[in-house]
Order: sequence, then C-alpha cells, then structure tokens
Amino acid sequence: MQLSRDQLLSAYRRMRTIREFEERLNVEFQAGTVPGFLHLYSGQEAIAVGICEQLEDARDYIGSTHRGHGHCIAKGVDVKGMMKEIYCKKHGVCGGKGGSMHIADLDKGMLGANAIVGGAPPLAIGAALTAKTLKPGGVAVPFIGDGAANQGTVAEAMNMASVLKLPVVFMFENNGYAEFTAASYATAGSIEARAKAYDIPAVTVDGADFFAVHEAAREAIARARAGEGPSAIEAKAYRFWGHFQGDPQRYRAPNETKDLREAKDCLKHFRSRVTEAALLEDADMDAIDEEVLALIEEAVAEAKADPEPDAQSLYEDVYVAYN
Amino acid sequence: MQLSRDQLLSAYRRMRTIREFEERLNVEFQAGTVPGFLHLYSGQEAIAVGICEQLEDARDYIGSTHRGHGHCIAKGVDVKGMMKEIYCKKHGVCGGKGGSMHIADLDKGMLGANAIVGGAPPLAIGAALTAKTLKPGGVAVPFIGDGAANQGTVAEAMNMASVLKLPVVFMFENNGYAEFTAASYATAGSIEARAKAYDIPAVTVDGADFFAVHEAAREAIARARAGEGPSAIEAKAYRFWGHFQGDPQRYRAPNETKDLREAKDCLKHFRSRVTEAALLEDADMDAIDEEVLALIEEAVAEAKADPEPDAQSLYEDVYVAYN
Amino acid sequence: MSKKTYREAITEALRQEMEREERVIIVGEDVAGGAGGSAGGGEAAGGVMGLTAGLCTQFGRERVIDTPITESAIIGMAAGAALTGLRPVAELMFADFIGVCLDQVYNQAAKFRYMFGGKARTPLVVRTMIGAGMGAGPQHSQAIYPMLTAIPGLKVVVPSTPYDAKGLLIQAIRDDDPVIFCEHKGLLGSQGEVPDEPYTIPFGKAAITREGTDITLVGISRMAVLCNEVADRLKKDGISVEVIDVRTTSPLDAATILESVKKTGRLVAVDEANPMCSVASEIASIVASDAFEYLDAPVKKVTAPHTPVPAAPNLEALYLPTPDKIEVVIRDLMDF
Amino acid sequence: MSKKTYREAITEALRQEMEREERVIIVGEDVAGGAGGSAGGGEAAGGVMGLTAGLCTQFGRERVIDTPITESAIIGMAAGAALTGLRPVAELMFADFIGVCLDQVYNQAAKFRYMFGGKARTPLVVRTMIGAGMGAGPQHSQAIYPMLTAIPGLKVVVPSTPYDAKGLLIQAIRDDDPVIFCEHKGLLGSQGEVPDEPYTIPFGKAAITREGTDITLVGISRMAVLCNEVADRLKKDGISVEVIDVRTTSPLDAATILESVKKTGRLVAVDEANPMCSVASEIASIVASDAFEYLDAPVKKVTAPHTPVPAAPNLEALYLPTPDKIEVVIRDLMDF
Ligand SMILES: Cc1ncc(C[n+]2csc(CCOP(=O)(O)OP(=O)(O)O)c2C)c(N)n1
Ligand SMILES: Cc1ncc(C[n+]2csc(CCOP(=O)(O)OP(=O)(O)O)c2C)c(N)n1
Ligand SMILES: [Mg+2]
Ligand SMILES: [Mg+2]
Repeated sequence: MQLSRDQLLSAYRRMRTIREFEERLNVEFQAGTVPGFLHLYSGQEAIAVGICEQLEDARDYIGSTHRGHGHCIAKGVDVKGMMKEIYCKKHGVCGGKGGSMHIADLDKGMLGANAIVGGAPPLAIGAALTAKTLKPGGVAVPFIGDGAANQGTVAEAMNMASVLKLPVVFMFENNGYAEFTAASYATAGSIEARAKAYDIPAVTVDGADFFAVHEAAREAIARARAGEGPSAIEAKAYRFWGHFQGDPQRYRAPNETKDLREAKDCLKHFRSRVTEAALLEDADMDAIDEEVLALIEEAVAEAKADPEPDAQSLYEDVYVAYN
Repeated sequence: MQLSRDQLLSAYRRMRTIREFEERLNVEFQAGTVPGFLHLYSGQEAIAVGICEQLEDARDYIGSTHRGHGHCIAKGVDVKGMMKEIYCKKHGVCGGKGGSMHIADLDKGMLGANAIVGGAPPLAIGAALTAKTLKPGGVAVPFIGDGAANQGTVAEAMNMASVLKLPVVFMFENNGYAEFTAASYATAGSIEARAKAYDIPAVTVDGADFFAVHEAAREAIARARAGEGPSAIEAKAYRFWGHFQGDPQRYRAPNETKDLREAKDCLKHFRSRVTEAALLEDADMDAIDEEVLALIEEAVAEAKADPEPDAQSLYEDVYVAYN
Repeated sequence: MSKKTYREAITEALRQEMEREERVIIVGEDVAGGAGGSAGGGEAAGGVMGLTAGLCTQFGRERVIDTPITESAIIGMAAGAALTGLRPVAELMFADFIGVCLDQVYNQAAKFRYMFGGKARTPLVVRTMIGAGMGAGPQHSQAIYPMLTAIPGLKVVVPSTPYDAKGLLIQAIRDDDPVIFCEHKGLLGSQGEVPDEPYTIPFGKAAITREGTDITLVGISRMAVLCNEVADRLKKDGISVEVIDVRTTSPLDAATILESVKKTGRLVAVDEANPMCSVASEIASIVASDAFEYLDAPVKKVTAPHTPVPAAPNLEALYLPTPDKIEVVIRDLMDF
Repeated sequence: MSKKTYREAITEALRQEMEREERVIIVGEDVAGGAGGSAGGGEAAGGVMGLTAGLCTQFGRERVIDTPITESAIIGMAAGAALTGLRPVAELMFADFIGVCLDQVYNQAAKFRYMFGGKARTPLVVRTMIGAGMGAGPQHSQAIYPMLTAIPGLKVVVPSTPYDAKGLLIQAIRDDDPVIFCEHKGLLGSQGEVPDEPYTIPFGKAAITREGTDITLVGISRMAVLCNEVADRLKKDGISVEVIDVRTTSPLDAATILESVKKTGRLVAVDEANPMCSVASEIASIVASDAFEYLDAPVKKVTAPHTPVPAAPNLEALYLPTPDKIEVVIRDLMDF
C-alpha cells in the first residue's frame, strides 16, 4: 500500500525519536545519571512503528516488554513524561513508581512495559476481549521477544486468542538473543510455525524494513478488525546494544553490532527507500532529525530538573480504596 | 515389527487389567466405597500399554495425569497397592496420603499421577535429563491430555526437550474432551503441528489400535535411546466414561459412549487382530480375562480390609529430615 | 429474604450483577460447559460445582466464556480486560491452581495501579475454591489465602455464610480493585437466610457473630463456623466467647479484633491454613503488638499442621482444626 | 580462611560441591551464558550477576546448562531430575519470577515426599535473588520468602553473611529435601571471613550475632546486618541488644528466639517483606504464644509497608526498614 507523505513523515519521526531517545539514554547511563536497569530498543524501531502507526489511541492496545521504550513512543506516549519516568521523577508518566520497565499510558492504549518475560501477552488478549466486547474493530498487539516466545504464557495466549477468535496481532521480535543466549540455541523450531500450529496465520518479515513490517501489520490488523481472529508476525530484528546497558557482550562476535548498524539500520533503509522512490527528500528528514534532537535534549534536561516523587506517594495508589 | 507370543499376551494382560480395574472401580464408586475424585481410563488402554510395554523399570520413566491408573498399571505398579491407595488405606503404594490422583512408584520409574493439569511434563523432562546424564539409553514419557496440551508448561517442556535434545517421548492422548469441553473447541490447530513447530518429529495414530501405538512408540523410543532427542505422538483416544465418575455427560450425544464402546474398543480390536492373524487364540485371552477378574476381585477385597493409615503418619514424611 | 445455600447465594450474586451491568462477564474452564461437545453445545454444567449454572443460558456465550485449561491466560486475560473497561469474574477452579498463574495475580493485576502511578483501575474478581474436608487430596484441598493476603494491591475475601457470600461477592464485583474471592468447598451446601435483592457488605469489616466477654475467638472462612459452634458449646459451661468472623483477610479488620481483645484479654485465632506465615499468625502478631497491655494470657492460634493435606479421610480429619481442638486451647487459656 | 564477598562465597560453594559430587548440576538462564552466540560459545557470563562464572569452563556445558526463559520448565526439570537421582541447583534469576513457576515448587517438589508416602527424595536447590535497594522496580525487588516459608515440604534459607552463604549453600546442596536459597542482591558485594575448605551450617539453627540482655532483635537476610548495626549503635547508649539472625525461615529456630526473649523480655522482628503474613508476623506470634509470661513490652515488627516496591530510589529508601526505623521502635519499647 502506498503511504501518504504525511504518513511517511510521521513514521520517520517516530523511528528517529526512538533512536535518539535510546542513544541519548545510553550516554546518560554511562554518565551515571539513570537509575535501575536499562534495555534499549535501538535497531528495532521499524517494528514498533511499522505496526503502531496503524493503531488508534482509543480502541487499540499494545502490551510491551522490558525493552519497552520504543513501543511506548510508537504508541504515542509523551516522550518527556517517559524520560521523567525513566529518571524516576515526580512528573514521570507513572509518577516515578514504575521506572523504565513499567511505563504505561492507558489513555494511549499502552498497557505497560513489563519486567516479567511473557507477562504481557495474557493481558493483551484481555484488552482484545474488551475491544471485541465494547470497542468494535479494536485490536490488541502484544510484543514478544524470541526469548519470551518460549514462555508458556505466550503459547497459552495464542491458543486462547485462536479459540476465542480475538482481535490480536502477536508481534514477535526475533532479535537473535535473549540476554546472552542466542535464539538459534534456545528457541527451537520456528516461531512462525508455532503460531500456525494454533491455526493462527503467520508471516516472517525483515524488521529492518519498515515497509515490510507495515504491510504485514496492515493485513493482520485488517483481519483482526474484521473479526477474523488473531494473526502473528515474526519480525527479524537487530539489537544494536547489549541486553542491558553495561552488558560486555562477550557472546557476540566483535564486529557484530557494528556490522548490524551498517547493514540493518531501519532508519538508513527507510531513508534510501523513500528518497530513491522520490517520496521524501533528505531535507525533510534532516529537519525532523534536528527537531527530534532538540526534543530529546529538552526531555533530558526537564527530567533531570524534575523533583523526586513526594515521600507520601510511597503509600498512595496501592488501591483505589482499601476500605 | 512382529511381536512375540509372550509380548502379545503380556500386552493383552495389561490392557485387560486396566479395563477391569477401572470398570470395577466404577461399580465400587457407585456403591459409595471409594473416597475422593475418580477419573477412569477405560477406552485408552492401548495407549499406555502400547508405549509402556517397551519401557524398562530402572532407566525409563513416565509422568502421568489425574487420569493415571492406566499409566501406572502399564508401567508395572502393583495393582493391589494401587487399589489400596485409591481406597486411601495404610498399605497403599503411597500410604494412603496420595490417593487416586497421586499414585507414584519411583522404583518402577513411575513419577506420579498428577492432579495439576500440565504438572508432569516439566518433571518428566527432568527424568530425561537424569537418564541422559546417569542412565544411558533411558527415556522419559509424559502423558498429556488434549486439554493439558494447551497448558504453558507443556509448550515449555517441548521447547526445553528440543533445545537440550532430551530423550523424551511426548505422548498426547487426545480423547476429544477436557472435562466437559471438546478439544475441537479448546485445542486450536493441531497437537502434532505444535510439536513439529518445536522441531520435534511427531505422528498421529489411532489410540484404539494397540499395534499402531506400539509401532509409533517403538520408533520414538529408539530415537530417544539413540540420543537423537524428543519425539511426540498424538494418539486419538476414546473416553468411555465421563470426566469423573458422577459426570452426567450432558455435553455428549446420548449414544456417544455406547458407540465408542462398540467401534473403538482397543481390547476388541486387539483380539480380532491377533485371532485373525492366528497369533493368539481366544482361549488364551479368555484365560487372562479370568485371571484378571480374580486379581481385581482380590485387590478390592484386600483394599477394603486394609486398615486406615496410622494417625501418626499425618506428621511423617513431610521432610527427609527437618533439622 | 429466604433460605438459600452458599452455592445459591453465589449464583444469585453473579446473576444479579450481570443483569445490572453489561460489562460484567464470566471467564473460566467450563463456566458454561459443553462447548464443542457432540450434544451440540448449550449449557452443560455451569462449572464443576454448578455455581455458574444457568448463566450461560441467560446471558449467552459472549458473556459466559468457556476457556481452555490455561490459568495464566485466563487470569491474565481477565486482568487485561479489567484494565481496559470490562468487569470480569474469572474462575480459578481450585485455589491450589494458583501455582500456575500467580504471576498474573501478584506481579500484574495487583501492581497495575501502583506501578502505573495511580492511573489504572483493575476491577477483576477471581473466584476460587479453597479448603480441605472432601478427600480431594494434597493438590485440591489447600487454604492458600495467606500468601495472597501478603500481596499489596490485592483484596482477599473469605465468606463463611450464604449471607456474606452474596453480599461480599456483589461488593467484589463492584469494587475497582482486584479481589480474590475464596469459596470454601465445605460450605457450598450450607444454608442461611439471604435477601433476594442485591446488597453489598463492605470489605474490611469483620462480623461479630457471638458476643462474649471471656475470650476472643477469630475465625477465617469455614473456621468461623466452627468458632460459633465452640462458643455455643462453651456458653453452657459458663465461658463467654466472643466470635469474630474476619470476612476479608485483606483488608483485615484489626480494629474490631483489638477492641474485642481489649475487652476479653484473650485471643485464639483459628485458621485452616498451614501455621507458618498464616493469617492466624498475622492476627496474633497484631494483637501482641497493639493490645499487649490488655492481654491476660498468651495469644494462641489453631491451624492445620505444617504438612500437606493428606488424601486419606481419617488423616484429613486429623489435619483440620476442629471444635474439640479449639475448645482445648480455650480451656487452657481460661485456666491461665 | 580469607576475606571473600558473599558473591565469591556462593560461587566457591557451588564449585566445591560440583568437584565433590558429579551428580550436582546447575540449570538456568545464562548460568553458563553465550550459548549459540556469534562469538562461538564458551563461557560468556556465568549468570546475570556472575555467580556461576567459571563453572561452565571447569565442568562443561553438560553440568552447567543454559536453558530457555521458561521457569516452569527449569524448576520442573530440576525437580524431576532431583526425584530421579541428580542433585540439581536451579537458578531462578529474580525471586519475583516465582509467579511463573510456583506450581512446580509448591504442588510438585515440596509435596513429593508426603504425597508419595515417604518414598521420594528431592534434593533440589533453587537459588534465587531477593530484595530491594537497587532501583530495580516493583517486579525485580521483592522479598517473597514468607509465601515460601508457609509451604510444608520446602526449606527456605536466607543467609546474611558470606560465611553463612557458603555453609548454608553447601548444606542445601547436600540436603535431601527441596530448598529455596535466597541471595540478597544488596549483600552480593559484602565481605567477610570465609574458610577456604567446604563446611556446612545446619538448617534451623539461628545465629546469635550480638549478645544482649535488654531486648531481642531478630533479623532476616539483609535485615540481620541492619540489626547488628543498630545493636552496636545502641550499645553506646547503654541499651544491650541481643541480635538473632534466623539464617533459615523454614525450619525456623523458635527455640533460640524464645530463649532470648525469656532473658530480655522484649522482641522486635525485622523483615524486609511486606507486613501481612510475614516471617516477622510468624516470629511475633510464636513469641506471644510461647514466651508470653516473660514479656515486658508489646511484641513489635519492623517491615516494609503494604505497598509494592517503588522504582524511585528516594521512595525505595523510604520503603525499606532502616537502622533508624528500628532504633525508634526499640527506644519506644525500652520506655514501655
Ligand atoms: C519471567 C522472567 N524470566 C527471566 C527474566 C530475565 N530477563 C529479562 S529480559 C530477558 C531476555 C528476554 O529476551 P527476549 O524475549 O528475546 O527479548 P529481548 O531482550 O531480546 O528484547 C530475561 C531472561 C525476566 N525478566 N522475567
Ligand atoms: C492446573 C489445573 N487446571 C484445571 C484442573 C481441573 N481439571 C482436572 S482434569 C481437567 C481436564 C483435563 O483434560 P485432558 O487434559 O484432556 O485430560 P482427560 O481428562 O481428557 O484425560 C481439568 C480441567 C486441574 N486439575 N489443574
Ligand atoms: Mg531477543
Ligand atoms: Mg482429554
């Protein structure tokens, strides 16, 4: 499907925002200003954006992972609120109580990053049940890593979605590693075949190719919106950083990440595709690059300046009401 | 593969023993003498016996389910000890503390019936790991219902067994129902395809046909013993009774169980196969029928006469040593 | 008002809430029953204990949803649905099965609101069956509410009468926080007066079921029934026992218990759970902390022993707290 | 004897037991690390915290087994292997992940021996990381040992020093019952004298780490370290605090605690877990029951609040018990 100029610009902006957000976080982490664990999404932007650009705030949902910043940005969560949350500050989207691994924004249909591998797919099918019941045409998308693909919860969620014909798109991101262990070792057989074994139509695409992801997602979403049940997409993905920041990556060949940044950069791929086809010009994207840079700069500055959460908030919001 | 006369007689004896054991338990249950829940295996005998006849006590293991009597008998657990256990008596194989859903006999490589659906497959792959490490050529067989096939633990166990190339034969018994719900509703896609999606060779056989099960099991066991990793078998099975005794089976067509007892009785099938091929004579099997009848009669009488467990045993065997 | 069983009270609460509010749905294994069966569907069971019988006929399979045997997906799906606008009542057939789906309860549903900075509402109810006494064996008889009571963000309900079962279940369904509703299988057939119209009983308000002055006896779930029995029995011997049925273990009504102990000076907490880190221990610790000056005797608990639940009926009877065991402890304390 | 960190003590215990006994194996996520990676395998990490570093090189991938991220299959496989002759040490990376594999711990491994009439032995060790203080957020910081302590058939170990970590881990590996071994992430870098040779510390024997006569302070895991600090601090003010480090919460050494309280007449139990149904509550209830006559003051506990663990470091610091909070409670009791 041919995307409009606006659609292309929007997609590029989101992908660039994710990349800038993550690369900047790496710098800040090295400087020691970011608390907790940090799992960066650099390299996988086309996957989150390729599908989320086709989702709506009000009726469509995503469920995310420990590596959730990219999913959040793609689904439209406020970048500054996210940055404050990662810094665990008062005005973070979760008031500083969630941190990097728990960013959620229900108004945006973002059901939360999730620090439990395989935690989100059961929740996402629940959102799909809500959509099916209350929000006709709505769809839910759980993101699932190659490591998470082995968790029993994922198998259960696929079977349930298939049985109940829920509007779900299972978006597998196979970036080749779960922590320090290769998918070729730990993820037996094929993820695509697993989905098909539950009677779920599935395809495999190159996650560095925004257009391939977008097209596969378009079909899957259409199927879901039409009430035809779940689909699955396995996107081959490329993790530019280690599992978390600080990972010495001894399990990877010395040049692997450098090579991936050369050959499998979704931003470069996108740029050359759209310029070659004369859909956008370099200048369009350069301008976005500048704007994004400024936005992230501001987001970091504001996050650093934001106050810590109030002491009292420790005790708040455990319940809506406990009496 | 052609089985010897002794092998055929042994297989028939085990199948007949299971059938008699279960049918008698039904009578006793109706009379109100059996405590707890009772899930009978009648109709599925050829599956347990078809594979277990090829297993050894010392190095081969099975993991079972809530519907475990047949698996136990097939693996050689003492029938009288089992009956006493089902009656929760002192000399039951588990001292009366396990009951019908927890019969185990580690000396026979029987790792326990299991009242948690999907509970046993992770344990069985552990026994396979022991076999691989300490008991060359040993193999482990988890039995898994069509309902249990959906549990995440089963998916996890298949992936783990595939990754570690463990000597496992996943024996799926698809009897068409999980409690009151049909497999056609709750078990999406195909079990065989699920196994294959984990790179596990899989076949589907008619579980009423002892010879078909035996042959599929022979190949899978050989593969495991040779260190080539796991296999899976989906046996189509036929549950002659309800889910548990007392189930009014309103979800089944009125004639369904009667028809199954006509058309899909593994004992009848076996008898006609071996007599037609002149491998055994009716008299051989009639004699076994009589012996088995007497054995079960004795087992029930002894179970009823056996004393209750000693009060003190309530507190015993929680730990090997707690200090 | 009419006589109903605990079972009927629960079914009635479900029906009335489903009538009142479209967003209330039921999910679980065989909650309708019979899906795909050769009898051609229709309502086949309404749960293994028949507690949801009739609901599928009345509300349809869109609202009474049979699921595969995948508790993580059931509870997780219900939690996700609750987070996004439905009000699901999920059935976890036996509470013992919490082991295969605990994460969705404790790391997910119970933490949403806090982790997400107060922006989430999770009106999830998990109905589940607890308790020994039916010869169901070690994996189908446990009283697992203590581990759930420990979890911040969760509410835990343990009704002991048909009246409480209905009122607390309606409260649970209307509540905006995740609730575990523990139905004791030994109480399903018990009878009592239950209003026909809907009503709610607030969480965190214990019931004083017997007034007394000599000793405070606190019971949880079926144990509250035993406590009443003991109180009635000892009354004849001139021992005045105040019985408190906690009704909910989280929130726990410490105030009512403390007030009672300040009057009686003695406490026995009765819990069907294993002793360590039990709700009985929690109650005892609260009393020893906050009513110490009023205590005339040691604080005691009566619980199951630190063993699994044995299958044998004779051992199971020994395993469970009984009126006799409770009476012995009370008499000891009265002599203190 | 030489100075070692808690982390080194654990690695040494694992290495020495693997040298001693072939049947000891290690299974878990990235316990070797690097399987299938483009660097061509070899040892890449030895666990996310490096606690199994070097073991794969020494013992090979047959005995240090990297697994997929499937905790039910990991713990279940280890339990099944233990039941059949191996002595597996499984790693559950963060204790918070118990939610996805609890069944294999509590309904399976912990119950085998009892359910099977005493015929099973399950020498399983599950090593796992507990505790807050690292900014790891609500799903990676919990102290979940109370719910495990409640489970009959399980043993629960909570070492607070490098010396205890080594001796208790060797005991755990040699023990024939299933053991959960809780390593506090806030202690990994702490140092202490540790013998070079293997040794065991028996389960169910608490350590009296400070002798005192005015008050008994019981600490669990890292809380024991805090208790020592408080005792040392108060000594200067003339308050003599006896500190007991429980070392194992199941079995729990009630005798040592009771003896101490009989001497001091006062108890404070300090637990990093949430308050309800905590080990602190359990200890308080035992003391209120069995040392009541000796008590001069209310029995108190200091725990985390009934909230999840917040991610923000400033809130997390408020969440945790601290020496200051403990001191306030002690001073209150001394004034009682
Ligand atoms: C239940 C659970 N097990 C283990 C972990 C630790 N852990 C966090 S991320 C991760 C790897 C996940 O790999 P994958 O799903 O491929 O996602 P990726 O990191 O590649 O994005 C692991 C093992 C966890 N957080 N939760
Ligand atoms: C974890 C868990 N969930 C639910 C149950 C209740 N239950 C017992 S048997 C059963 C049906 C199992 O069906 P299937 O696996 O097909 O085995 P079958 O009964 O047909 O032999 C169910 C739902 C259970 N025991 N454990
Ligand atoms: Mg990955
Ligand atoms: Mg079945």
